[in-house]
Amino acid sequence: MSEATPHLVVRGVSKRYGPTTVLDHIDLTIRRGELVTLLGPSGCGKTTLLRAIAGLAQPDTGKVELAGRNITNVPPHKRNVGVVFQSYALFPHLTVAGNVAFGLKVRGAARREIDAAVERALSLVKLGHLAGRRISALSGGQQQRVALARAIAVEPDVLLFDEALSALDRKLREEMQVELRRLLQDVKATAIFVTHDQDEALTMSDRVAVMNKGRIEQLAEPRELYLRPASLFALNFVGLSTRIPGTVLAADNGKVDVETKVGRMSALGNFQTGASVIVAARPEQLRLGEQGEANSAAGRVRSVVFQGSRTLVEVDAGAGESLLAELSGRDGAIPRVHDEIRLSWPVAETFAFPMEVQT
Amino acid sequence: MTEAALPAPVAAPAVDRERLTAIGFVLPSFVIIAGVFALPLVLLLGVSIVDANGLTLAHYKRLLGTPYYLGVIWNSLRLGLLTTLIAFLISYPAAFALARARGPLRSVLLATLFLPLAASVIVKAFAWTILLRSDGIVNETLMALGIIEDPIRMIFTETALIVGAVNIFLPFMILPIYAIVAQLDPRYAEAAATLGASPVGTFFRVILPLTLPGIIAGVALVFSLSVSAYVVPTLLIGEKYPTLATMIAKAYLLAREPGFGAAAGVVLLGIAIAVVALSARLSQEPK
Amino acid sequence: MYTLSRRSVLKSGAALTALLAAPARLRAATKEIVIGGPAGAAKYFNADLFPVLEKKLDCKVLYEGTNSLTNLQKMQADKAAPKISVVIMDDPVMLPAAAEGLITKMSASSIANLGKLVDNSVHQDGMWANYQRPWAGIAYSTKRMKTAPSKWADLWDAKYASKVIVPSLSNTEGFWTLLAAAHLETGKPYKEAQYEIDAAFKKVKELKPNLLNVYTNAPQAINLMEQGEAWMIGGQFSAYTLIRKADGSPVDLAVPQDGGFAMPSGIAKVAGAPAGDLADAVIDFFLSPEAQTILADKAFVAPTNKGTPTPAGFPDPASLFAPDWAFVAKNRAGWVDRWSKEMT
Amino acid sequence: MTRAAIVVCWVMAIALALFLLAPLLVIAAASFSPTPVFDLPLTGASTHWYGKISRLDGFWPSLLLSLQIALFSTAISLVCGTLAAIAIARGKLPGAGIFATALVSPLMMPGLVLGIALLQGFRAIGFTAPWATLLVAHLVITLPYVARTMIAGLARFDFTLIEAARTLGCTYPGGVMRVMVPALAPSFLIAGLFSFLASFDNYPVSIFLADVRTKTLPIRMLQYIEEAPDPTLAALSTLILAGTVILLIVSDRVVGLHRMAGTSD
Repeated sequence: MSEATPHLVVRGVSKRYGPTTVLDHIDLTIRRGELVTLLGPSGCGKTTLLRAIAGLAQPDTGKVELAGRNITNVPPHKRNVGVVFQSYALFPHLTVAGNVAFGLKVRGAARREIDAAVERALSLVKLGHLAGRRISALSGGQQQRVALARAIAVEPDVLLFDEALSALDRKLREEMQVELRRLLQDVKATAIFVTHDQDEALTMSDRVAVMNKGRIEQLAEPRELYLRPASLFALNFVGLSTRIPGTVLAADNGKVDVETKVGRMSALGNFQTGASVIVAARPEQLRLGEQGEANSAAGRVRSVVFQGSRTLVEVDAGAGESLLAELSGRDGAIPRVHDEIRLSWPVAETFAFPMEVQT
Repeated sequence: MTEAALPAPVAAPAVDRERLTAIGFVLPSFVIIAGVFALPLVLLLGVSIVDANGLTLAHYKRLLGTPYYLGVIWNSLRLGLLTTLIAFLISYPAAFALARARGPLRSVLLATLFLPLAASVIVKAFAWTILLRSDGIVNETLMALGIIEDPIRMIFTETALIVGAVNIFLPFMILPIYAIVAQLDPRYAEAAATLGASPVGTFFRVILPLTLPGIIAGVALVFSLSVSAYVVPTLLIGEKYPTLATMIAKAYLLAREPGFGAAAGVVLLGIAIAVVALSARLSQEPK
Repeated sequence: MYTLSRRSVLKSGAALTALLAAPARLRAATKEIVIGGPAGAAKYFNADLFPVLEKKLDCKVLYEGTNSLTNLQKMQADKAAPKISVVIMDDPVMLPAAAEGLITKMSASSIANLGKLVDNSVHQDGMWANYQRPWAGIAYSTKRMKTAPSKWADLWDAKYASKVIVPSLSNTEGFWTLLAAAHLETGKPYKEAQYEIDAAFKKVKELKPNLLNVYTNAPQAINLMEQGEAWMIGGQFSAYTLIRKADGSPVDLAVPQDGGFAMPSGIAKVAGAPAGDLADAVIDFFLSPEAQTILADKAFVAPTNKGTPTPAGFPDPASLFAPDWAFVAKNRAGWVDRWSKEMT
Repeated sequence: MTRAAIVVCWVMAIALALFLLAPLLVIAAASFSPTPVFDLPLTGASTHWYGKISRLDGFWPSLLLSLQIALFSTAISLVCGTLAAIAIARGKLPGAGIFATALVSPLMMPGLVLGIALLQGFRAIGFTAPWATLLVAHLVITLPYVARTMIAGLARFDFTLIEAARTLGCTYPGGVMRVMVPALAPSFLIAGLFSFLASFDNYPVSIFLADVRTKTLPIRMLQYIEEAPDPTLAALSTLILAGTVILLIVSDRVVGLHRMAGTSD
């Protein structure tokens, strides 16, 4: 099978709990060896989708295919998936090695084979020296590695991570993100991560699926997701932005002119005249002073946050609107609080999104 | 893949699968309780509201309107509440010691908790007499220690009844609590302590809520058993402490008044269910 | 389900198999009969009486030894298909059994010995008969009391504070305390005093300081006396106390000068019982001099068959008072309530 | 825990052990009485009463019957009670609280009432086979212990463990057996022993359902007590206690009391 052929296919999967729609007709295709993140706020359905893939939740409609096999009605123990749970779900009555060996023992593997697989999996997560320990004697980070080794040991067709790093503290989590990605690429695993942490999503995955209210709003590579968000939700959920509401004055072939409270602006988007929209731009697109073919607005600096290589500047543009700019040292002097400044940004990096109806 | 393209507004599944599974799981027990226990229970209820002239509440009126019978109900309740309370106060700290014990010591301690369940109450009552009689081991010890000058009457007193009931029902309190404490990760307590909670605060905010399921189980078992005990009051205190259970036995077997006995049985069941359900409800409030 | 038990036994060893198989073989070979009666009597019935009976009638006796009131309850539930053929109970329990149609009349035509009993032994025109008369008096600890109590009033003696046990009115022998109290309070003979219940309760209340306990469980009471914690049990009877004495226990039974009481041990045929003819034969055997001689010897009871001599040392059966059990049975439940109200 | 709290716990545990053992020690000692009286102190020692046990009427069949009923009812109760407890603990069951209370309710009824009511109920529907009626009645007696203990045990159980086992290749029942049972070994052990001993020691319900050919050991024992309250009783109880000790040692070995969940060494 080449890497381009679909390895995991989710088609038309829906799931309701009583009156609530948790998954609303999800389509998702993942290639072999790909690392994909399901990103979204709690309650968006990402965990349910993961559980549907693992077989732990039965979808009401739709189907799931894995490695060319329709597994929609296959029980979890016959799906050959590996799951790393948020709580790790390590078996307290078994040792580290016992946990890692569990899946192989259940499959009735030969003892020698089990021993070799356990050793391999534990050395992969650098825990070979703790094989005989009890689970309760391990730290959180070590437990996370055991859970990973246990999932990998059975050589699953797909590895599923349910908020697997969220229980770790920040520093350890960031280390694990990098290490985990390297490890998964080494073993050429196909993996799906579920997370609500955008940094984790951007760091670890080949593609990110932003989920909201049971739907996938956008499925894209991290860079594209950041630069070309498909919806206001995707824009908001990943990264920071300046957002200004307004009304479309004129529309022309993928470009609109918008009247806002802080002046007229141009943005990319298809709308009808008179539509209510939000005009948005990423902070690093905003520059001090005027530029040609650019939108601009002026105001008084409200706050300046130094972040090492760059500085976040928030500007009060009047009429209740604010601008967010990320300036680096080479753009010249960093303004101070209360300075009156003007910011501008290219029209090509300005997006218009439909204003979400407040419900 | 045309079916995927269909704009299917997802139809609500007829029945929630998980709920269905849950119902399937309780079904066998439900059949046993509803089928085997509810059948006689309905008979009992039926018998309690009829007499020779048809439907009547006379049995209940007699039971709840006579001060003597109210005293009997109070005796049952008192036996149940005191036994449960004392058993809990002893069991709770001991369960922690048991959970900390290791190796053979733990096995021995666990064995001492199960072993008494294998001895018949009547034989244990014989043994208690030997211990508590006027020239028994307890009186002799107290006199040797100079705590009392003359032997005190201990057998067939309310104290003997409560001590005996605690002795007999105690394993049903400590073991469910122990099972929960043994599951507890010792780090819970440590984590709470490092967050600045004092040991007392830790206890009430962390340990107690975590062990509540065990306490509720222990209370449910011990109260149910002690409030309805028949042999225990009969052997340990005799007729001077009539309880609902002993009264029901007489109504059925001696007076041949099943209607009155059944009414007393219904009242007893009502009291027990109320107390057990209330204790479970109260302890769930703080969550 | 029996096959199941047998199968598991086969696996567990030859010794056990033999134990279970033996009665099964017997069952197949001979007729069986189930006799219900008090558990306490099982000892001398099984050891001394039934072997003779089984040999004589070529049958196998299965003895259901259970508290009479429990037996009555089970008989009532099994009324449609009785399991017990012959039942042995005290007269106060025979009364409701007869009233509820659980036992059936016997006649001298099929049970010859029925006509050979002493007066007042056949009740309700043959509904049941007394096959033995244990006598009741005051049981006492020979370890604690150098001399035997001589009269009922001794129970009330202030020097026996917390040393006396009496049976509950729920037990047949519980009535003796009430009867003795009525007799002491009114000064009348038993025959008249037995109806003076108010006087009896007045006197019984005075017994309170002396009472260690009021028993429903006889073995516990006997054990307390054997330990020496209780000195006397008012109203205990020969078929229990004297058997314990014969076993070597430090207890004895005294018959007060005021007169002892006759325990009412009845035997009856269960209505619609299986093995009806055999049931008649069994009852006839119980009433025969052969059986009664064995019982007198082993259970210390006075015989009721005129042809059986009363053994030496037994009180004169004529001197034993038998009360009006119908009166007792009718009022007993009320007295039990009154007792617990007034004595607590 | 603070040092003082630990000391209090240990004092309580030791006192409690002595308190529970005291009557059992008296029974064991009295079984060696040289006299026919169930009493202490002893004036000598004799094994006479042990010799009498095997000659007691119907002892072996009754022991066997009680063991059968206790084993069967415990096995069935463990399965049914655990399933019910899972449903209740997972919170997917409407009215779980009511059901939890209903499951204990047979314990609230005096055994005698339960026995009479079951007798009448069974007879009303023509159910008379003594062995089967005893088993069914004992299910009602043992199920509350199992259900109540397992509901408590499962309250702190992480059901993700079973999901993890399923994704690793276990069926649901396989996950329960391989993960839940060992992780909750103390609860299962306690539930099982409660149930076994409650059935093995039951008198008040059994007496109404047993017949002359089908008598459980407690019924026999009470019959012996009625015959004579002598030390045979103590000897018999001591033997049962010894049997229980063996049962406990075996379950300690088999279930592995020494390597229980949450108690790292």
